[in-house]
Amino acid sequence: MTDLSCAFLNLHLKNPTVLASGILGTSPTLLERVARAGAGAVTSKSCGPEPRAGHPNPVCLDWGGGLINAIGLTNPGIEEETRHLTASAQRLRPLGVPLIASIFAPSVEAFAEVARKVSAALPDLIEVNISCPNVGDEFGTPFAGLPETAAAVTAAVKAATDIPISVKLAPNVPVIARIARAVVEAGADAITAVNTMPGMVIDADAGRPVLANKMGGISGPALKPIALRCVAEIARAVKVPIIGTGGITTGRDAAEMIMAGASAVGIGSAAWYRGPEVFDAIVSELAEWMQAAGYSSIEEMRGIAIQ
Amino acid sequence: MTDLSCAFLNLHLKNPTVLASGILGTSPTLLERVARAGAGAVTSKSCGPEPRAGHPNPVCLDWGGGLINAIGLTNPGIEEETRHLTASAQRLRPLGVPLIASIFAPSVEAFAEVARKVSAALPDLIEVNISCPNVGDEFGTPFAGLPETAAAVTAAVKAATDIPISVKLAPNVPVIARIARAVVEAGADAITAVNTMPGMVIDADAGRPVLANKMGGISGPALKPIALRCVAEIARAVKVPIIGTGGITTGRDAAEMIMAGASAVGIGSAAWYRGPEVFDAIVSELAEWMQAAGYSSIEEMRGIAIQ
Amino acid sequence: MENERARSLVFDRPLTHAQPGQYLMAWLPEVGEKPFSIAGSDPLKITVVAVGPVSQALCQLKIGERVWVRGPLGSGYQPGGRRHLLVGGGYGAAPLFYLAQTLLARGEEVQVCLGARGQADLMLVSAFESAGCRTRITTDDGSAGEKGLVTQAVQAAIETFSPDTVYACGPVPMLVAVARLCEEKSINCQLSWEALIRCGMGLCGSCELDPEICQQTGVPQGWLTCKDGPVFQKNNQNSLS
Amino acid sequence: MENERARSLVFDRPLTHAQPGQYLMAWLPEVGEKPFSIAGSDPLKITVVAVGPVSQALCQLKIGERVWVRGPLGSGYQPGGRRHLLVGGGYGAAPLFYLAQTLLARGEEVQVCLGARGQADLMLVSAFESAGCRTRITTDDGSAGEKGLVTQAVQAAIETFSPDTVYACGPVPMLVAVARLCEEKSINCQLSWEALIRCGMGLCGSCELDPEICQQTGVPQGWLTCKDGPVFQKNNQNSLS
Ligand SMILES: Cc1cc2nc3c(=O)[nH]c(=O)nc-3n(C[C@H](O)[C@H](O)[C@H](O)COP(=O)(O)OP(=O)(O)OC[C@H]3O[C@@H](n4cnc5c(N)ncnc54)[C@H](O)[C@@H]3O)c2cc1C
Ligand SMILES: Cc1cc2nc3c(=O)[nH]c(=O)nc-3n(C[C@H](O)[C@H](O)[C@H](O)COP(=O)(O)OP(=O)(O)OC[C@H]3O[C@@H](n4cnc5c(N)ncnc54)[C@H](O)[C@@H]3O)c2cc1C
Ligand SMILES: Cc1cc2nc3c(=O)[nH]c(=O)nc-3n(C[C@H](O)[C@H](O)[C@H](O)COP(=O)(O)O)c2cc1C
Ligand SMILES: Cc1cc2nc3c(=O)[nH]c(=O)nc-3n(C[C@H](O)[C@H](O)[C@H](O)COP(=O)(O)O)c2cc1C
Ligand code: FES
Ligand code: FES
Repeated sequence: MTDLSCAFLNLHLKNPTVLASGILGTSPTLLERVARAGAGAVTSKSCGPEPRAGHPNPVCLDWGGGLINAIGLTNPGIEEETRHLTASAQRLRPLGVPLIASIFAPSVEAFAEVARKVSAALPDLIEVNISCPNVGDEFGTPFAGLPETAAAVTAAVKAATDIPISVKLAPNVPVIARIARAVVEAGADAITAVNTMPGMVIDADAGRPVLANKMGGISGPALKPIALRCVAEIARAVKVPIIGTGGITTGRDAAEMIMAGASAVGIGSAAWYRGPEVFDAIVSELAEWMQAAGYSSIEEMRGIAIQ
Repeated sequence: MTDLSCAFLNLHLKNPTVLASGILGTSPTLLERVARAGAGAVTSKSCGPEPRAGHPNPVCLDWGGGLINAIGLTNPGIEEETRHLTASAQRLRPLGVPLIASIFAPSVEAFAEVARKVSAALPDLIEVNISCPNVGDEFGTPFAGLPETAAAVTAAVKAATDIPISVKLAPNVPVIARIARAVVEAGADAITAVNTMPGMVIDADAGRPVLANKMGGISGPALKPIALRCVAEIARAVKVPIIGTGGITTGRDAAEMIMAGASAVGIGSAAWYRGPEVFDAIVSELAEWMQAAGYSSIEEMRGIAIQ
Repeated sequence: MENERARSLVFDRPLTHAQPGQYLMAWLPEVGEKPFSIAGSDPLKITVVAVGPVSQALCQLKIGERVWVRGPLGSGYQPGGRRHLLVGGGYGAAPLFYLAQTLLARGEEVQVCLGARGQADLMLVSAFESAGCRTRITTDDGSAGEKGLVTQAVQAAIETFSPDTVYACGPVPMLVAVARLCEEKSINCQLSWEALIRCGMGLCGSCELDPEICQQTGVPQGWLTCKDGPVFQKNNQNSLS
Repeated sequence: MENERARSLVFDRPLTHAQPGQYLMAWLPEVGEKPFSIAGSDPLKITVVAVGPVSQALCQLKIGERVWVRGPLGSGYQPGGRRHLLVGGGYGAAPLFYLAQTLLARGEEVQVCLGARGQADLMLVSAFESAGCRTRITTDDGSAGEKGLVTQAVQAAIETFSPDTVYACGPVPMLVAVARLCEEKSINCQLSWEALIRCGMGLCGSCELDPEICQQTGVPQGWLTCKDGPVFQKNNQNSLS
């Protein structure tokens, strides 16, 4: 039998699928639903220091080749979120599905503070979303945009918690391997790659961008080749495990991501294309595909496309 | 009647479509063919200091959401190319179609040298392709990846020629407005945005990347929202005209690009989707769409989505 | 004009495959995007109550002006049996009228209970009546029909009409009350929920039905109004659980 | 085995809509990707002459091993008239045999001229003959058929068979000679060109037919073998120009 279970740091995953942050990770009940739908691990929606309502509608659309969203990091603030995550961890533990808590903040210090607070919920991993703009930078350059800022956030978060951390990188950088090396040197235990690619969808008849926020993040099928390349570059540059994320919609996509060097596979937009129950579907497609192709474990496939 | 003619710097274009570099721009006969097919201006394939054969096959494929290519900057070297471009300029002049000569080089000095040489062919504009890796950088960071290197190339090219220059930017940067500002301050007369987005397509059955070069550049529909966002950001940051390029396949796409702030519209991959005669088709679709929507000139539409 | 604050927008094209109970997202550039129940599919129709920015802007559109829509989204009503009781509060009358038309066209029996704060908020009463539905009205202030909550009328209708299925669309407290009534009487019901719909794509989690309400009404935990709903089907007969 | 250096690969599935004269790109991971003429569409078939890395690797495949293909690409032959003369050099025999099968199935008349360096390089001779085509052979060294160039045989066939259309596939000098002959005799011809195909998508410009050759043979300037071709149709009768 094909064995889909895999180790990720000190965690045991039933299968390599991971619910990506920002998709259905807003409450204990939704995290539990996704866990029951077959995810190997689940990530909560990114939470920052203060409550945020997010952007007005439209916040998301399917433009044909993928999705674009600008939800605007809606979150209840880290105090309330920590209570939600405590409840979530309790619901997930009996299911054997690890909880990954995603955090963001507008400054290095605030990142440390949020990490310290969220640790009280005892998530299995903290995901550090550094794609948010650095409010201290005159251009609002995302922390993920430069090795220095990415490393600074990583080091600060690492010092603030004993829970392992995965740093989530952005695809819109000239050399992602360089950012990966910087965060690993600063203490990242793992890397999540990638976040959405900034984009804009314009409606010609309206003469306007469709999202209320004008710009948004591209995800789904259009992101897949970008994400595969990022993961391949990172896997060649560093040794930490990678949650490969971007455009994974089928079991075959998941196989490609693992071949690019990922240890686990993040899944977000596929919940739109195939519904929230997509995890079970991807997992069984992956198992069938591996069986037919003669692979007996995830480890056997990992990174073979970049050797 | 809808008037599609437009000014681009000191040039007069019959319509805003521009053949993008690397597509069909390898010979005087092909450049003429595209001009006769209706392009408002044509760009030659990027040429560097030395002849290059390019990468072995596979060099390009359609992965469903767009294309990916790693042709490998095949070119005959700048001496031979200058002869080709001289012949091309002669063929294009009677057609009223400006010639844009694209150049690249592995160092700032070599950029200046190539620009100086190509100027002998008297192209109407020199496009400076700075997406090639900087061989002097330990990570091979593309010149387009940092404001400093982008500006250095721009200043060197500007000093080497009297012909106006457009600097071609890459989409994989954290804040493209910052790069745009740097190249304009260094003397860029115009900006071409964007080049392809680095990606990788893996074939699960083969367990390998499909391109012989493994990584390649994403173009076509998947690039469109990324390119629109880049052009919008640049148009807000600088005043120079922009050749908006990426995923434009229809007249309506062209309208969206102009609404994002482009003065002209680069077209490449559409020659695969709709054949080399796509220029005439896009031009007449654009004219019809503008007529129906009540726009009487390109200028009237330009930038309205970012106001 | 359906009443003083409501207006039906009829589009110049159909939205094929749209079922009663499904919704669409209507966008007006610079104004916003909100969900609206489909009140007719060929031609596409929505009925809008002017309460805030988007709904007011929609109600002020002139004929020929453009509305951008994406849909149909979500899951609609799945008619069951041959005797149908429809219960509407507020704009809920709009999708129910579309449902009534569909059911009447099949030659089945339809009764309707409509509730509102006052007469001015009542919608589509004469439309239901002239279509041939027995219609019961309640208003909070007694300005039309019986004074009181629509659930009173529902209770009466259940006794006299003995419906096979109850279909409800309206404010959450009304739906909770209808759910409870139907459970007591062992009648299947289909409830169309309202929630803050943002993505409308089952991604952002914004429209999750409150876990408390889920518990009270038998909706599964983690239920997404935009994607699993807006209609929830509750089987109170032949239930195996 | 078609001859000592050639092999036909038959795939386990059809490539529907593939026309004689069209090609596909065949990829072997780690080895490379090259264009091959479609030699049969149902099941898909290609005939490969082992000359270099890709063609040798293809010829060495075992039954059941995988070849990745994209296609059909380019434009194929467009049969015209009822008397068809097929002229092949080297691997050119493969697409022509597929064309011959199609034409014979229509009950039309087919003659074939095949040229090669020597007997070992000749392909599909008996296949054409047993299919019922009159076949003329030439070899450079005289080891089979007449000694000389295939164009001699073509000249003779034109005189005796008076074809409506000539179809050719083979090396460039052969095509140039055939084009010239057909122009002299005012016979329509369809020439399948060979060029360095890289993208196979009409983008990279690599496969542009040499402008000199274009001038000599009436192919328009800037002609792309991969997309406009590989087959070029030259109308030497009823031409308006
Ligand atoms: C599945 C679904 C279907 C819907 N179908 C319809 C429909 O067919 N027709 C329709 O008119 N609306 C419908 N709505 C409600 C609609 O989506 C908007 O919420 C409503 O139009 C208000 O939006 P707004 O931007 O105009 O005002 P907002 O600024 O969102 O609201 C203005 C004020 O009105 C209050 N309010 C919001 N909705 C209502 C209401 N229904 N009654 C009374 N007060 C309200 C708000 O709390 C706020 O105080 C539906 C909602 C959902 C979730
Ligand atoms: C439209 C088109 C259709 C084609 N169809 C077929 C086909 O059906 N069957 C087929 O076998 N090939 C066909 N070819 C040729 C094929 O694409 C390759 O060029 C050939 O297989 C050699 O590739 P390689 O990688 O094996 O060797 P390469 O390294 O490319 O070539 C090895 C050596 O052989 C020489 N060479 C290349 N091709 C030939 C040739 N045809 N005859 C003699 N020497 C040659 C080269 O110049 C080189 O010196 C076609 C080419 C085109 C453009
Ligand atoms: C609606 C939506 C909301 C998202 N919110 C977040 C978020 O809060 N934090 C984060 O790190 N990533 C967020 N993402 C990015 C995803 O986690 C993921 O990196 C990206 O969507 C690519 O994966 P996919 O193609 O499988 O969706 C969001 C994506 C979507 C579509
Ligand atoms: C096959 C191919 C080759 C290309 N070669 C070059 C090149 O030599 N120089 C360059 O600046 N851009 C090159 N590009 C990028 C295009 O000029 C253009 O920026 C990109 O393809 C996006 O536009 P599109 O989506 O319309 O193709 C190439 C693109 C393709 C598809
Ligand atoms: S509105 Fe986003 S999940 Fe329902
Ligand atoms: S092979 Fe690239 S254009 Fe023909």
